[in-house]
Amino acid sequence: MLDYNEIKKLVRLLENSQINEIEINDRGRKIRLTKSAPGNGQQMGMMLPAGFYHGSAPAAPAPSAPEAAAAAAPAAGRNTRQVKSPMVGTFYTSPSPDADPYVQVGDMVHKGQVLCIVEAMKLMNEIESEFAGRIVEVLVENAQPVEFDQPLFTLEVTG
Amino acid sequence: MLDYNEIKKLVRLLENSQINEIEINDRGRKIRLTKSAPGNGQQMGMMLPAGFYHGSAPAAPAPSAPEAAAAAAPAAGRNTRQVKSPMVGTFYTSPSPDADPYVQVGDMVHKGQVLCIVEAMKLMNEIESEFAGRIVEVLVENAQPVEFDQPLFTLEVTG
Amino acid sequence: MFKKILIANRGEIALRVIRACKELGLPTVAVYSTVDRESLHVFFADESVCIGPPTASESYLKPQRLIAAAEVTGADAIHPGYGFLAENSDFAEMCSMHGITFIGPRPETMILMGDKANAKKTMKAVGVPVLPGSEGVVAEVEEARRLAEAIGYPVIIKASAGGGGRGMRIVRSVDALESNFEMARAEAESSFGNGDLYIEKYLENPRHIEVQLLGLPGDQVFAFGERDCSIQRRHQKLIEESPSPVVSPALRKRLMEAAVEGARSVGYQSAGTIEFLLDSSSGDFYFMEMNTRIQVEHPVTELVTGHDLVKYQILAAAGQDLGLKNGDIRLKGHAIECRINAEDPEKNFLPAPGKITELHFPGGPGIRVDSHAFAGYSIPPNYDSLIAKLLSYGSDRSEALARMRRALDEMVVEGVETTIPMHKKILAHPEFIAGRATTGFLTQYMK
Amino acid sequence: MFKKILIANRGEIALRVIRACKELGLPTVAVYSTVDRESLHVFFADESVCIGPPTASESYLKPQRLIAAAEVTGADAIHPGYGFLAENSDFAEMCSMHGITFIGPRPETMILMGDKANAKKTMKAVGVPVLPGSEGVVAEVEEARRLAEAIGYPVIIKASAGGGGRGMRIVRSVDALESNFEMARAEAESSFGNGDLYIEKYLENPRHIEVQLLGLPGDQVFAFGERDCSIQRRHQKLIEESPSPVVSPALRKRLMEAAVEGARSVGYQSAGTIEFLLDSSSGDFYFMEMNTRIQVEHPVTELVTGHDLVKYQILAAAGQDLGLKNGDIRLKGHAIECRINAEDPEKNFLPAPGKITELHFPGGPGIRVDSHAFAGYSIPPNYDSLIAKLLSYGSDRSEALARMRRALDEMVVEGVETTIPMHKKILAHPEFIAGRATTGFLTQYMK
Repeated sequence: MLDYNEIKKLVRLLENSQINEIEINDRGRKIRLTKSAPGNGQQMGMMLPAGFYHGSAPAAPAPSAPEAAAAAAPAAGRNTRQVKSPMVGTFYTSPSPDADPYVQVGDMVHKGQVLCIVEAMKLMNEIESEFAGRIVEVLVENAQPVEFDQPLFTLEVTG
Repeated sequence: MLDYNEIKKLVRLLENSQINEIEINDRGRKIRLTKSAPGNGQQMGMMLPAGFYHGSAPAAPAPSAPEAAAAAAPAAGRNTRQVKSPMVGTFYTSPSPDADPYVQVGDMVHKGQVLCIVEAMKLMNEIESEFAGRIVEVLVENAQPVEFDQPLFTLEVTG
Repeated sequence: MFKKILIANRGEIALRVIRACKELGLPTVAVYSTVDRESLHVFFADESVCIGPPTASESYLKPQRLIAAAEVTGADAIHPGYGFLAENSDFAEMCSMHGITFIGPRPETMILMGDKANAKKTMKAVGVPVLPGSEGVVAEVEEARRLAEAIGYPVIIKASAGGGGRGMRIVRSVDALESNFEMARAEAESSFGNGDLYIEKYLENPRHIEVQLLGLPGDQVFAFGERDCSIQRRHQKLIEESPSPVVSPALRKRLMEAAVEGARSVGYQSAGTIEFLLDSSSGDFYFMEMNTRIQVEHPVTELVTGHDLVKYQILAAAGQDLGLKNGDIRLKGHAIECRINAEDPEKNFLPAPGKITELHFPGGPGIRVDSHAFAGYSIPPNYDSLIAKLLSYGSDRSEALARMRRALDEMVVEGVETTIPMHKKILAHPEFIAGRATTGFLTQYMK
Repeated sequence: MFKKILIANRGEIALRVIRACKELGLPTVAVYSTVDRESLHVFFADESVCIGPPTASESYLKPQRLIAAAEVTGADAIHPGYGFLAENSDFAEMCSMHGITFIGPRPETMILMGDKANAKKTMKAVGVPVLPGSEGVVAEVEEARRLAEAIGYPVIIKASAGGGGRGMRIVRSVDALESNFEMARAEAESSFGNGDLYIEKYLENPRHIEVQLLGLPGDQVFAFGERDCSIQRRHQKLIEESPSPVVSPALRKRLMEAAVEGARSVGYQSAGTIEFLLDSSSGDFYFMEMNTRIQVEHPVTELVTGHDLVKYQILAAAGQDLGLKNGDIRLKGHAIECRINAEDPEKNFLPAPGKITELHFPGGPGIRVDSHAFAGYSIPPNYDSLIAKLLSYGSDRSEALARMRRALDEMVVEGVETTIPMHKKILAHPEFIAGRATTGFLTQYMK
């Protein structure tokens, strides 16, 4: 009935709409999707009564699929894009514990500018911005693990 | 996708329509339903590529569920009703092998008239018509096994 | 060998018998009520016959219709499964009158063991321990006192006409006997209009231990170890395991000997079970009743012994020599069964019929699933609520429990409420894990 | 014991390892490529980490990403499953450099056995029979003649640079040697620009027999009986069984001794398999190769021995004493595995990725299903086509086959084509039923 793909369709529908919430009640199955208010950093949540996509999967301490999928949605507003992690590792906002963060919300960045570090296997990998714009949101906290393809920053693209 | 209930809906749809065949091709799944021409005694058949409702159930030599369901459809025309078997047993059109059949197609019968015998456990059970009318079709051949609820005759109800 | 077997049942046990027949190369006939038309047992059988409306009394409980179905399909044997007509001696006799083999014990045995008082008397006569108590009504307190002294405290005073706990008193010492006797009589009078009382030994939280038996021609009776079915809710078994965590090899030997002796004394044929109440502190056990059929929980025994009990039933009924020797039956490892019922533990275990919208069975090592359910199956409200038997097997009890836990985590049933959450709670409970759960477990710990 | 285990794999084997960990009470980390986000191994693990895009070389085959995933989740051991990095000694070494236990043999053993020529030489040195043949290139017909005489006909002439059957000639007698030698050389020249040839003993339709091994500290190597994997299509196993219908107790003893000696000589640790070709007419067998990992078909052995090989791998890697004694390993009954692949036998076994719209697993006695599939699961086109391992166990081969047949009948997979119809054909074939099927079976009989 409500399989993952159908839920995904609903997520997309909600993403591409001006509304904030969809709630469906279908013969004992319930799903509620909520979109956060623009820019407040909250994430979309999913609720399923049971089954593979929630009930039988214990909450993953590491970033889990639904969270990642949810975070992949634009935080709202037009012309925003995300910078995603190209690898598994640990996210650092600054080159060293004492240093200032590379970037903060509100900063203008140019294409190729270093935004953060992802450390994997003791190697510090500088992550550069793929486009010019303004930092709208930093999606991961300092020193947290990140997985492949996990969104790290939301940028409002300029020009 | 095409679950049993949906197929059932299609069967009912076809039953209550003037058309004879429905064929659906849906992303690799195929279903074809054929209705017999009015009154020629053929039964509706179902074709499904695989799955519980056909593929994994070997064709039952005894009257099988789909056949019974199919026979339950009116043979066409208005005002027809069916006389069904109230028990499991063997259907006989006449009281003894040498005797004439109780009724034949075209005969007018009154309510309570004996139409046939269903033998179960060596007992001959006379089956009476529940209503007055004309025999339109004899649905089972002489000396064949019948199951509970299996249609035996189609009558055109008079009055 | 039989030409064709009709299975006079539905649900998972019908499927179980069909599986055995298929593996033996025997053609099968399924019967079904109109509401069971879409059932797996109908799809998996070679032939099927609709025998009546949903009401069991007009279909699965109607001997005539089953015999007629066997006659029109040419089936020469009927397997009754459990429930419905499985312990109906009239049906067994009717089969034999129509030249059809009833796969089960002889009708005489069914009659004898079907009467609880007669069964108890028969067992007592051959030395199988029965719960000590009065032979009939106890009229006077003085007689009650003498009996209680002989039986040993605690005893239970019960109303002959009783039920539902009324007119029932547990007495733990002689001081409390007289007052309780009088109170019980008053309660019995007012509740049932009949003050007759009787006395029996009272077991505090006994274990329910049963012995799987198979009777073969020539007075051979084989015992296939015990099952511990102490986890019950209102006398409905929920979890069964083998071996029992409280049965030592010495106790097992005594249990098997008593059960074999009891079954042999009545010339028992086919598969059957003798149920005992076990006082696990003293190791004393008492005959409760005999089930003259295959039981829901038989797979537990199949897993630990490696023997296929349903095939044995069929082969023995067909007069085949199973070539069984007593040394062939050994318990190895540990097995446990959780009954997955469509019922809502939150609503006092109310059966919850409905449509199963999604279904995923667990798999991997040591897991067996016996189920007639599938995604899209509608559980009719007319019959019992069992939708799957989930079994795990391990080299020891701790492995079997660990497997069951992860299997319960893997299992997905959507559309209806089930007993899965309750099983998870039981399997996580220290008392159950320690093997200390008695028949009082659910009321004591699972409020 | 390990704190947490990362499973560097996907599909059914990832699930198999997670099940073992859950039963041992060990927390698990699943890794997945973006296309596997909705997989069961991700849902059943305690944690999960996305490690890359669908392309295996950028995800499951990328050692750095797996090590990084272990580091961010705090996993102190990695189980590699089979395939992907399971036989990659560099990965094993990288694990140890990062303080992570690689659950498998030592890297040196992987390197040694990974080189087929070295492996053969090593085995030959300790007396394990290898296929007789030239040590290297055979330059002259005369040398070929001498070798063939010594080996015994038939022999096979192969191009050193060869492959795909070109430059390959089977020679059954000395008369045909010279002409075939020259033809093979010409074919090799024209096909590969290199006329180098070598000679080996040719076995007509051998059986593929493999021995399951477990190496433990202190040079202890245990053999868990053999598996017969003769039913293959282009060297892809399709059906495996244990015991082999052609291996007598005496031959089994010789096979086990050879395998144990071979594994012990290289100080083998963890689970592994030595594969032999068996000439079932003579009873001669020859070392083919060693697989230094758990294999797809390991459950067949688990069913007949009652031992959990994946748990043993984990426990042994953690330095736990398994308390195994040689007498503990006995084969009982018979097990068979059918690999259910999403491929179309009508279209030359082309993998058939797609969405499984309906799925129903068989159940009942003696059935085990190892599968990561579920109704609604989309099989990605990026990896192998195995969607389920269907296993049956019976008290003997005939019962195991009967169970498998009825289980294949019960199994429903809709939305994709599978190998189920082909398995049904094989299980109905008189040659297979008689236990006479060799590696040539599919080409001979299943055209």
